Amino acid sequence: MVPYLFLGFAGLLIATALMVVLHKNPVTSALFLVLSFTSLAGIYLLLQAEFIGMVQIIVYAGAIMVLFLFVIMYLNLQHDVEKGAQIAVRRGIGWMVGALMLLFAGLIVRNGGFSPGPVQAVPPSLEGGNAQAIGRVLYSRFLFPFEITSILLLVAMVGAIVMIKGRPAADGAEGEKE
Amino acid sequence: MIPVEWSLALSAVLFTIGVVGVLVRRNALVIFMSIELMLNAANLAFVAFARQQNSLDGQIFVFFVMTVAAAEVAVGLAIIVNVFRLRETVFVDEINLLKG
Amino acid sequence: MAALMQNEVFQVALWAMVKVGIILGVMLGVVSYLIYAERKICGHIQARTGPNRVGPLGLLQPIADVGKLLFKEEFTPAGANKIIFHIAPILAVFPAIVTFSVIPMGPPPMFVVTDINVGLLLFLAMSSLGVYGITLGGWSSNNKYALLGGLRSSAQMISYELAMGLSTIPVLLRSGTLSLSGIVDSQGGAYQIGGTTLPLPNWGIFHWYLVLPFFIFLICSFAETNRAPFDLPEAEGELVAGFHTEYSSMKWALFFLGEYMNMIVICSIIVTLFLGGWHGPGPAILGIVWYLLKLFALLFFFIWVRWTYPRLRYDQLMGFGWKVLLPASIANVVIAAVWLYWRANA
Amino acid sequence: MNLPMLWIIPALPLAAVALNLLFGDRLGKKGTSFLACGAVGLAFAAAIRAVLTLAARSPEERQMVETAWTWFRVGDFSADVSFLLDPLSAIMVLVVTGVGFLIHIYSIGYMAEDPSFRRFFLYLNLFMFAMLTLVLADNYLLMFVGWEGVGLCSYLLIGFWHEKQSATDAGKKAFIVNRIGDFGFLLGVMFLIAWTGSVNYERVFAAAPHLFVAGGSIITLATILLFVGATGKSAQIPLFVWLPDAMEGPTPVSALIHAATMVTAGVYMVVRSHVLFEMAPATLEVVAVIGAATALMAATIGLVQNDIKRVLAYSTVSQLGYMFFACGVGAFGAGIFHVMTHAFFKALLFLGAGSVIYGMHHEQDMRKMGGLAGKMPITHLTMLLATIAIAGIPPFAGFWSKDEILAKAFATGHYGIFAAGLLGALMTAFYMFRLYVLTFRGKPRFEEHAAHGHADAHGHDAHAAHGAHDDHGHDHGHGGPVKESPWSMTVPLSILAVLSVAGGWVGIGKPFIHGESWMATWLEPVLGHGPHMKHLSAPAEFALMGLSVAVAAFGIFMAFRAYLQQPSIATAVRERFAGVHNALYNKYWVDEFYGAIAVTPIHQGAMRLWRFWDEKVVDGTVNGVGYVLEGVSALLRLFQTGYVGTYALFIAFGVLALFLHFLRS
Repeated sequence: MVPYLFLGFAGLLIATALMVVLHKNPVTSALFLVLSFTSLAGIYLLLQAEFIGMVQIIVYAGAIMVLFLFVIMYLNLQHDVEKGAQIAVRRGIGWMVGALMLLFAGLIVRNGGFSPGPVQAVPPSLEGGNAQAIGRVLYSRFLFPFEITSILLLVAMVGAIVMIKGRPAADGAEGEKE
Repeated sequence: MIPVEWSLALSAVLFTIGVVGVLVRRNALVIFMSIELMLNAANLAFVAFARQQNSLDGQIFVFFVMTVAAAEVAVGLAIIVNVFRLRETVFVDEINLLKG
Repeated sequence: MAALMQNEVFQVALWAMVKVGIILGVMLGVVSYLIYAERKICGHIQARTGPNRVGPLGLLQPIADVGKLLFKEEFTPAGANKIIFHIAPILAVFPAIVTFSVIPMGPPPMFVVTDINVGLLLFLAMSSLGVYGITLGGWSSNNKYALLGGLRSSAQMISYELAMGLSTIPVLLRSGTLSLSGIVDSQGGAYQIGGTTLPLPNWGIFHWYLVLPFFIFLICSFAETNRAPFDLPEAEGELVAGFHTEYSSMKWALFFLGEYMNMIVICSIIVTLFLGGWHGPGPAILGIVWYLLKLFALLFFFIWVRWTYPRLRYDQLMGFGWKVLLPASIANVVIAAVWLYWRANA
Repeated sequence: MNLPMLWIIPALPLAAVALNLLFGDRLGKKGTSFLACGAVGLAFAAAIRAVLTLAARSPEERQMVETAWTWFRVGDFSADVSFLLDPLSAIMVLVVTGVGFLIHIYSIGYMAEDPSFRRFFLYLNLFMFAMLTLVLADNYLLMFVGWEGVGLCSYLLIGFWHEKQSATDAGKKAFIVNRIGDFGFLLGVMFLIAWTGSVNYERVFAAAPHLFVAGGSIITLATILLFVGATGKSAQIPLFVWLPDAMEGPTPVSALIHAATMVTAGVYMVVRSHVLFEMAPATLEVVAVIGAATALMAATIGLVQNDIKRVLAYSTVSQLGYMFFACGVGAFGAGIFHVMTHAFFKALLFLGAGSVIYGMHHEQDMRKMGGLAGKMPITHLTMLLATIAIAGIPPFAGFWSKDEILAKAFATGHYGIFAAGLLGALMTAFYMFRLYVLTFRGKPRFEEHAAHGHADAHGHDAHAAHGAHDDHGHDHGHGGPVKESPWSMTVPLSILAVLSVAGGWVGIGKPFIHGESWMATWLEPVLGHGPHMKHLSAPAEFALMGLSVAVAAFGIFMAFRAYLQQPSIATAVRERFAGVHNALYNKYWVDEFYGAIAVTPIHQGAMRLWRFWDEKVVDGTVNGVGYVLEGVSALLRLFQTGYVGTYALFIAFGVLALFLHFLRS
């Protein structure tokens, strides 16, 4: 049953991801992105990464995409107008690069051209669940990166607030100069 | 158990869609969303390898990538809002302040 | 067919389907009578009798209401984003139903649909998805009151989710698991302190470091379900009816359903985290009775609060969430962690 | 817990610093002073508790080491942040925290109207932290941290009124002169690391006898370098010039840092390293000679100064000289004893002077004082006690320590140094009573209700730049009646007065009691018996005491005669020996001499280097690189279209290239 579920989620994921790129309305794009993140969370569950799956929904769907929606609504964006020769050229190049990349990546995967490293003989202890196992590793071997991450978040938060608050007068002056 | 190649292929497709999105679209917000897609493709590969190697390190990496993504989105969206306030547009082909 | 019935996976799936069916059916009934209860209680609080015309004591009132809603006109405002306008009510109900699949209503595996080991995370994930229905409903209506209501509610829900998530951490520290039935398990037995047994159940709420999280969680629950005194999104005086101003008929009923289902879900979570879940005196089979008793008591409390307290001002609400609840819950996490660590090593 | 938590002693003032930094602006003056004094008071209590624990042990076990954490570890070498309490550091800790606490309380009154009240206590607490680290450290490196810390605080506090040019100059001077000494100290510590592989006192001292030849050149060099550090911090020849200028700081600072505690750090360091110094007799001779010379020279300068704080500053330099020559003749215990008594009476003198200055509305020129005895009775009485103490009249504190130093010098056969010390004692008695008479006796030489016009009054002063006013930000008027200071200032004065009288009794030794003095017994576990101390007979001791008392009494008599009864004598002497007076008044032109041989050449050399090397060579290279880069980047900028899409496309090409690479391999 698991492989079928995987295929189902994969199909949903690809379809929604394509819609993100193709749909002209940013709000719809964002909603499809939510859907694709959710199906990715499903795939994580199938890969026995329950904790990551849930965090995927909480962080991506619950926080990041809400932020995106807020910004889109705040900027009051409507359908994107995408016409003209320049955009057609760009679209052509983009799809070509994409096709090449997919081809190469497919070849690499098919040839086994990746070296995944040594496989550990003993699977990680799942006693107490995936979350506990991750916690054990996170708070021992990866404690320092974990703490650094908190500083990163703090900096990002301060940066975002400072940028959004801004100085209206200075902004206006700069805008007129150009 | 799902073969690791399946996940990798899916990851590759997802990544390519993200790349195409960045190259094709001109709305900064959609480009940003495409970048998130690429990050998620990388995450998927991490989780798949973690599963294959019986190791949790891959999942830890995903955890960190998510943190970075959250920070990136917060700052990136702030920049986009500021750019919009300045130039009244979110289309990246109308903004070239950094032209050399 | 017989072979299929022997298949273990199929059996599990079948059982799950049966449970889902039962829960869905019961939930819908419970919700409609919860609305009836609310109206009755509200009436008595305000020295009225409440609905009493349809059927004995007005008991058939919910059925009449549903009938009325079904036959009302489906109205879609001009300039609305139609697809999203239709999807939003569904999004409002969906997370509540999903969350219900992990709530242990009695000893597992009998009384829980699926006992996954990250149940609490699923609850948090779904409550974070709950924002979408309301935000999108408000935005797609193409109506400024609706938009303001939607934005208010999502800002409010995001703000209070933080304090809510943090206030569950002391519970997790105590139980050492994210599984909801595991959390309930850790609250079984009698309350022991320093080797002496007290005549108290071993519920979370009776441990001193979980008292503050309990109240924080309770307050955040009001905010998460958009109920008084945190019902800013539908502040009639300012916003007409908030995000569902433009909704009518069954779509409006779905929002309504979502709100009450969310209330049941969040009360169940409180029961699970702090009030000992299905634990109570008597045989294990009575578990579901105890669970329901606690749930209904909490629901009554929710209704009681709604008709007792006035609404907060918006800046007070945000200030309270960010400047009081969030620091308090962080402080409590630290205190509980230090205390538990000390006790474990003493 | 068995140990009395030594770390808490320096940690308390540090915590006060942190709290003051974080919340100081909300505390107000009351809160700030409570916080600062409370922290130091608690540190004092903690120190007492620790010392009591120490005293309860048997003499051989009186040593507590407490390692907080390992600071760093490089190969075999490691330095710990660890604290040592033994009888020697116990005395220092008690003096530092005790006197420091009193001075903190005093500062509440003295600084009450200063707008930078909070900053003052911030620095003061930071100083306490650094000083306690210095005395409690159990290795040279941590001591050096404290050493630099007190230097920094000294600089900050001298330049506390930084809007005044002379104050900032004095601060910079103190800092730079101290740097020279610190450099020597650091070199000495490196020397020890290189030879013994450790900075820990115990290990260094244990290793020293095996590694060094007693009297050999290596140990002599190392100790000389350490002593250079001591001369900087403790204001000895040739690095004493900063201390008199340091009087630009607020008076409590002068009392705490530049009299009672920080300047004695050099003495403490020498005593702490006595094992090394005792192995280098040549260094000890140098220490003794420099100490005696400083004692004598500073005393002569002190004879003619008119600024009340300056007289005290030169007196401090002179007294520090005594401590050093005590160390130089091998009487380390006597040196530390004098550190302690000096802390009491010199802190008291400075605080009393501060009280006078406060009462006189920031007048520091003694020629404009006089007759204050009746107006400021408590200040007068306490100052008198302190003056008697420093002059060396029994049974006051100063007598016991000074006499012990002189006796030890005599006993070890350093007759020249003994004579210098005796002469210094005579002058000390004279200039201190000159100060006392000019300030408190005679007729008032000021008008109580008139404005002072102080700027003009000091115009003729050769040191107008270092002029006498620390009146910044004080809003209370310059006129007004002269009256006694508030209780927060007089109470510390009174306590210190008691200590100035009785503080020396712990050192009453041989001729009076049977056996060694209490002080010597206490220090014995650290200092040992002193290898080459031969004891004088009781009659000889009494004769020496009589001599020094007689000398002091003669100095006092001269002062009263020349400044109270017949002022004409002072004038006559001044005119008779105008040349000598001029030399003394201008402090032997040492500052000018240093300016000519060091400051100016360095300045001019730097100017030349700047003109040639910086402007031509360095700038030329930089500009050349710039021009090249400009040319190259003009080409490269063609790739910078400014459109995100272009960049993304380039990245995508890069990714494709990477993929190709993977495909090929």
